[in-house]
Amino acid sequence: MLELLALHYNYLAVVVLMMTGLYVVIANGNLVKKVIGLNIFQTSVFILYISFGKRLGGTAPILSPDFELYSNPLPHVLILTAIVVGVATTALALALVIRIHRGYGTLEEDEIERIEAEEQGGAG
Amino acid sequence: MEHHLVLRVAAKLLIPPILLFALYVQFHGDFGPGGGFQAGVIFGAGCILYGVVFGVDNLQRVVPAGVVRVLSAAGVLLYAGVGVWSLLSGGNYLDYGVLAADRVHGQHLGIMLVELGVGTTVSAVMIGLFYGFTSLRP
Amino acid sequence: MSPLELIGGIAVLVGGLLAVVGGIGLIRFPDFYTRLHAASVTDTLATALVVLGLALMASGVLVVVKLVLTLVFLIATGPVAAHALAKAALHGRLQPQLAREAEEDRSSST
Amino acid sequence: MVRLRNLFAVVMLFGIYSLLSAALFVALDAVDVAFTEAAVGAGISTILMLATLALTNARERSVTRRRALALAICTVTGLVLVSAMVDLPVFGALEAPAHAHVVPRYLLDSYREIGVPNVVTSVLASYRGYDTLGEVTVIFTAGLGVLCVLGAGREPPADDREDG
Amino acid sequence: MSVETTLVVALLLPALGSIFVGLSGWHPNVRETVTLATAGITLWLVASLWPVVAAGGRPRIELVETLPGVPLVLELEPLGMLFALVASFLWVVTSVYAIGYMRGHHELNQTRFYVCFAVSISGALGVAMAGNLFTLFVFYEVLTLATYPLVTHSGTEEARRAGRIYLGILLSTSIGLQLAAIVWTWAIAGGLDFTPGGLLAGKVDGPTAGILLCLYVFGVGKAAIMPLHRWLPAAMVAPTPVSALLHAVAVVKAGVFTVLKVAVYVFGLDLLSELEAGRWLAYLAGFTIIAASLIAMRKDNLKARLAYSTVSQLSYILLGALLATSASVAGAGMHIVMHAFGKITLFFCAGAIMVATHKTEVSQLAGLGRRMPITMAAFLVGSLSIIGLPPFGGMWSKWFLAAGTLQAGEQVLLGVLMLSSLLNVAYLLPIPAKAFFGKPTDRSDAGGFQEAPMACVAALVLTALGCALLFIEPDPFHQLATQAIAPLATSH
Amino acid sequence: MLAAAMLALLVAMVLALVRALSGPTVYDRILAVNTFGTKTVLVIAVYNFLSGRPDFLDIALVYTLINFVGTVAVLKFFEYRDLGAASGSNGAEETSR
Amino acid sequence: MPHALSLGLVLYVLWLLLSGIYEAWLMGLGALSCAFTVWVAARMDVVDHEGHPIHLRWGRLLVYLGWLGREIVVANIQVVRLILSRSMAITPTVAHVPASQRTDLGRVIYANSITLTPGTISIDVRDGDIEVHALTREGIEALLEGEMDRRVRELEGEPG
Amino acid sequence: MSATAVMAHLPALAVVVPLMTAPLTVLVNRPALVWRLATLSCLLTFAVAVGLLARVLELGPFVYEIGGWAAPWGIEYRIDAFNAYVVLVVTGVSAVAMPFARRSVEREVERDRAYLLYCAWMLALTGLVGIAVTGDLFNVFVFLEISSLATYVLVSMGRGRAAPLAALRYLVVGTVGATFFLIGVGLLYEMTGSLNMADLAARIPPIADSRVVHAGFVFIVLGLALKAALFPLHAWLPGAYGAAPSAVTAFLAGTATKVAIYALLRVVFTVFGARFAFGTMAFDVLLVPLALAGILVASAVAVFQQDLKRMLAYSSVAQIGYMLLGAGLVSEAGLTGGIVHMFNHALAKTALFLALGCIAYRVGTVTVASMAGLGRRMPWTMAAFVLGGLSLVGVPLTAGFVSKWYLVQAALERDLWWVAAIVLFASVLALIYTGRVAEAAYFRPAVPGGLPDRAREAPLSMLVPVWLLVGLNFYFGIDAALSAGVAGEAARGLLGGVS
Ligand code: NA
Ligand code: NA
Repeated sequence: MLELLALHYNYLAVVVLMMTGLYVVIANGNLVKKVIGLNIFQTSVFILYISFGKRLGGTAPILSPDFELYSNPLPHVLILTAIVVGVATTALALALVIRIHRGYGTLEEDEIERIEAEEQGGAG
Repeated sequence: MEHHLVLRVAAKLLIPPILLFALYVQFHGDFGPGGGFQAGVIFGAGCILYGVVFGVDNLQRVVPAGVVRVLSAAGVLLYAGVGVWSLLSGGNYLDYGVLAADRVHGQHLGIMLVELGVGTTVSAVMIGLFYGFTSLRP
Repeated sequence: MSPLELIGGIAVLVGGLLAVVGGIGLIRFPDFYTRLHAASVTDTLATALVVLGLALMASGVLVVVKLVLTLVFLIATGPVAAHALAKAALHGRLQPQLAREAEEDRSSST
Repeated sequence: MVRLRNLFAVVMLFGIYSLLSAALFVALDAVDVAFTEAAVGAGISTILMLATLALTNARERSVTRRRALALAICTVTGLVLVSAMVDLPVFGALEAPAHAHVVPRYLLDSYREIGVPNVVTSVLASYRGYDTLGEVTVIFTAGLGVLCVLGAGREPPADDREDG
Repeated sequence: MSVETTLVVALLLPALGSIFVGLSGWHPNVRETVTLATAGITLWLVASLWPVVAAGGRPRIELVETLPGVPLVLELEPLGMLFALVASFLWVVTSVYAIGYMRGHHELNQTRFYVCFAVSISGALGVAMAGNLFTLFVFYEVLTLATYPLVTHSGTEEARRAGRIYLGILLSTSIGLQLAAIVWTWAIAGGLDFTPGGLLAGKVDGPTAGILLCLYVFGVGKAAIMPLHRWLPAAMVAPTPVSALLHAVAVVKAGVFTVLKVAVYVFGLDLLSELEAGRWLAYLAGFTIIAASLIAMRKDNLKARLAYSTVSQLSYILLGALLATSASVAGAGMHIVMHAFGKITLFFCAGAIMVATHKTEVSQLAGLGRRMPITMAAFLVGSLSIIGLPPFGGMWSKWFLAAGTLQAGEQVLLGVLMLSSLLNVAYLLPIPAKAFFGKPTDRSDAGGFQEAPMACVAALVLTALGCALLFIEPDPFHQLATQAIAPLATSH
Repeated sequence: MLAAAMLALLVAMVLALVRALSGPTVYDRILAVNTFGTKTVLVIAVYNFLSGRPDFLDIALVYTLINFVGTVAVLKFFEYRDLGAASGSNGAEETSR
Repeated sequence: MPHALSLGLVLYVLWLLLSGIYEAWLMGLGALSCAFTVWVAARMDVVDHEGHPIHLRWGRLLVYLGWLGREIVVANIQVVRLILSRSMAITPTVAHVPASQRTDLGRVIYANSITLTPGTISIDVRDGDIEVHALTREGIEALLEGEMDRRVRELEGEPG
Repeated sequence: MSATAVMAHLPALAVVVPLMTAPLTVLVNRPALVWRLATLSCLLTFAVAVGLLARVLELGPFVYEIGGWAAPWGIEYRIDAFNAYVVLVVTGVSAVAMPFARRSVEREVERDRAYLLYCAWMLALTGLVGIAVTGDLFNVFVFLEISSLATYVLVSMGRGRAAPLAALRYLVVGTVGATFFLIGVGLLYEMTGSLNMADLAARIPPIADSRVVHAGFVFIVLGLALKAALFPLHAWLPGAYGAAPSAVTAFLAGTATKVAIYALLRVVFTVFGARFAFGTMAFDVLLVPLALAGILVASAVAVFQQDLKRMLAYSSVAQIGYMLLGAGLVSEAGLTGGIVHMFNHALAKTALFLALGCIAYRVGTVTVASMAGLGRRMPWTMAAFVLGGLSLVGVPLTAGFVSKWYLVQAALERDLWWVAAIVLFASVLALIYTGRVAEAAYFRPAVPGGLPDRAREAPLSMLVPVWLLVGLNFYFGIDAALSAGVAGEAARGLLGGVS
């Protein structure tokens, strides 16, 4: 069991990070923190991928006559794309957060929900 | 940061090398780490540094918002256009091999062009993001 | 290991240790302004030792050039950041804790 | 992280997290990724978050909601992943299936086929160039979206209009 | 025009006519002329098919294959012929009546009324001519949807509520139960064609067939078996021509016709008569007959009383279908016609009274016989026909139904029929009796002869005469009804 | 030796992290993050040598740069609460004369 | 214009140092890149005597850097001692130090030099004087002796 | 290029045409011109989609290698009946809704932002088509994100402060979903070394008992189910649909979730295979009850909505249940029903949302109360709404009936009579919520002063698309040979694995 843990320790750390991010996304009432949680969640996935690509004793996949063994470049390529997607999402999310703050005067989800409920109560 | 003498001078000194470094990263992605995306971010960061130190109005004078918009579109068009070019040259979409007589040469050319497209769009969008996020007043 | 490499290695190690000392200062010093001084230990000598040490160990000219560039950049930006930070803190009305006599000096001079 | 009250502190810590993961990427041989994560995570993202805090003069009450639901979801998801770990190839294994298929061609033939030493660049721009086209489009979309949500920037001073 | 083309044209003509009716909405005279002309031509086309069917012809045409193996098919067989004849004939009469009624009553949205009415007729004819269950279902729904605006016509809160009940019961039963039954049938039999002798015959065992039968009977909400009858009394808020359409021309008749069709062509009488479920459903029909009659007796509102009467009478037909004997089926088929003529007469009369005097309650009618003698006489005729007394057509269908109960050995149900006739007498005859012999409650009734508009009176006289004529000449309809089960006889 | 140096740098990073977490003022945090960044640069530089591929120093360079831009942005945030605030002059002329 | 030319040249040298690949097309790209950078920098108005100080006396600058390096090492040792000493005998002090440089650039160099030597940090720069925070009173006293101030003043050439 | 060459490159063109239009719209930047450009591009893309479907039906499935690199090294497009069908639906809806959008957008979006809407629309279309045609799992992620980001932008362009909020909520859920998908793809990659769907399909069976593959399945399915708004993961949808501009809602309702469902089915049936998904993982045990619960709950909630956009949005959640129910029944009839319902629901829901767009254009609000008397003021619009509603209910001779027929048949084939009962019962709920509108419009008198004076019939450029769709609802209800035929072909393809 210990050996198993030792061999997979890195993955365990990734999972903990991942779930921390996800927890913040779901449970935190502050919109900025939600976005940050989302980022942590995504970044942990990046780490997972890059860990998959690592070969012990290997080196960065930039070909050179001095090296024989390279780590797997494909996860790197994929994660490059994913990082870009991540920052695009973050930018848009934060922009929306600003707009929401302009509209509701708060970044706390429970307050926003209260305002929404009042609006609907007033309309109905 | 008008009274920030040190910062102002430091920014003036640092910005040109930062921009050049971005271009270096743009064109050396084939040989080492880096490429269009990273270059675009660095170039954008250089401009953002300018915007932070000298104010976004000054940055807008250098890179007007309209130019940012056009460039961000132009990069995508360049990338996709390379694909169309390879279509017209008789290959599949984005098959750079047909862009030159020699397939490897064609690949080089294609990669350089698409990376340029990436760099253009990314740097423009980075600046555009800065404009967007500073366009409202607190 | 060539003597050059040995010297380089020692320099890097000393730099690393200096960085630790700077870190300790960062923890030990009583207020923000004094911690700035601790941090500048890392910014200056530790950085220089590590980078120059590495330069001594480097094999190619290109590597040395890049190391020097890195050092120049670090040296150029470090104090600017530190200065700006201190200025911002002052601007933000963060009062430094001063030694008693010095405090009196200050209050009398202004 | 969750408990920290001060939003600004959270943003700074997020910057550290990005820097750390970027350093980790270097250690895992993903230099291109590290390059990008440093520029994006520690740079652009942090700046954007600061800008957001600036515009929302954020003071938070940090109410945690749906705690049980969140815990349940995270626990279950985490357990699924942890249970899968047992069957994952050992970290860094040379002969993991992921290294045996598809990638060998990139490492062995890409220099002959494309002539670029950085395999990541070969794959990114040519073998999987289509993904990258999508990636540029994503960035373009984000720029467009922010333009749309927040506007194109402050009006330049009137006397400088002829520049634009 | 070939026979098949005639079939299609007869089906589509009312729908096409509805377009012209809609377009001519600004000119009431043109609109009503178009309506009448369409009705007349449709009747003529349908009638022209009668000899073909009577001679054993089964004109059939496949319109389109909607789903693989599920085409839209028209096929005219004797039961369908019978229903089509009734519907197209009564449409002419109702149109005449409606012109008088709607103008006399100053109704709004008359164009919408005529358009929907015409579409409803197309729906009813489609039901009559359907060559398979799918086609029948399609037109059944067309009929439902086209009549909804008619029920809700006035737009008052009460009317909208009625509309909701109407659509709710009819659509939920048809989509929820009938459609399920159809898909299930398709899964079992591999097709949906109406087959002489029964589509399911020999392909399905007892319990499954029992469930299917329940799905069909309860899935046809238009047949108004209890407890699915609620929509019918609710729909009384609609204008009288609509009530005629619902109770006589199309809607409820489409319902019982569907059950009859399913009994004869999907289950087949052999299979059906063996089903335990069939017997229980027949008892439920018997219960409905009695219960609805009892409710009718306690209704003072004339149209409500007639509505419960319809609920009761419909179950006669269901009973006939479910008993699945040759006599009961013939009786059921004939009762479609007989009840149609009787009930339409009664509704025409109720509407005429309303137009002329704005009276709606039975208790207000005392002494009205002197003021509206023609109307009240027609009412008497209709009542007698519904009760099943000679010399009116209703007698024949009841006769065959009674014979059917005996054939099936269900003496209890015979008793039900007898009791029901007594109850009919009890709730129908007091009305003309009161009108002719009662003392007027208010002075205006004593003011001499004052009938409803000419068109109304003409229509109700016509249908009353029809009731009488059907007593003298029931044969054509009897023949059609027996022809439907004739192949069964020959195959044995 | 390099490994030992790297270990030392990592220890220094941890110390900076402690300061970043404990604050107490925002300026302490910024200082800690900035120092942390500098050490990251050094760690990467050393790691490049350790792994035998010193030609990836570009990454260290990028770090330095981004660290600087980030810090300046943070400071601007604290002085103005507005990253895009207009500043007076760009040229040195009027202040120097 | 001379600033621009000179900047372009410096940048191109930087490019060549960074690149390490001396093929015609990459060197051409380098030239284009430098030209582009100079153009952008010119638009930004950062190409002037501050942004690109060609007027400084570069020989003296090298001498100065050597002197400064020595100062930094010495100061570092002092601060390290303070950090590691058990008593941590610090006497934080804030004082205004006169700055005799003629230009902003000169003052900036002086201020940065102060910051670079551990133990002292410039916290505000104004005409003629710099506010300094020092870890110990001795640090301030050393600055007040004015050697660094003089050395920096000597670096300044004529502003162009 | 010759005609045959164009035919050969059709798969690429399906994505490239809208993709290149998007930046062009930004360059053009004049509202009228931008709209024309976008419309032209939508029509062109639709033509390409028709060509693709024709080619598939004629030649069978085929492959297009992007960049000339063969899979699994490069990214390939793999076109078969299923995705050609989905592309047809997506591009078709876009081609109908875009002409509609001009007037609607003029009223609902500021003039200087209109070009951004068209640009984001083209990007969303790019992403959706890209997801549908690609044969590479990671490429799905990339195009999923393109479409998602563009969609967030589109939603945020709605009026009022609720729009950015809805967009952000959608964004959070969508990003979590996409990241789950990414985790799943990563796990699969680690076990197989491949990202190509066909390649994966061949490589998964030998390692099908690995828990990594199981976890990969769970994450991919969960991620896509979030995007597809499978009950109970649907919470984002009503807000997003309700807040977006009318034309956008119509476009999204007809396309977005359907493509997510496409991706889900593609992964479940083609990559993992029915045996693994429904045998080893017992996916149907979860899917069928959730689909049914979604059908019932969402329909019931729709009944109580006052805002018609939200009502139709909840209805969409229910309809998604139908589509996934078909998949969960794992039979040819079931899959055919699910797939053909993608088509039919696109026809019906787009028509309904477009009709709502007409009402929003003239009346401003789209609540049940504001419908009173509208049957007279906007007869064509309301008639279209009612007829579209009939298709939603599943009345025979409408397209909606065809789907229900197959679904009920599939349920009965497996003796799941209660499933059939729920499917049919939900139709009654649909009847209630659409009937409410019809009743208000036709039989409730207009409140004096309740309707604005401009509440007259919508302009022709808006009515024509609506009625085109209504007409198609009936056409494909009367003759479902094409729609159901291709769906059946697609279903057989899915059940037969990779063809
Ligand atoms: Na690269
Ligand atoms: Na210092």
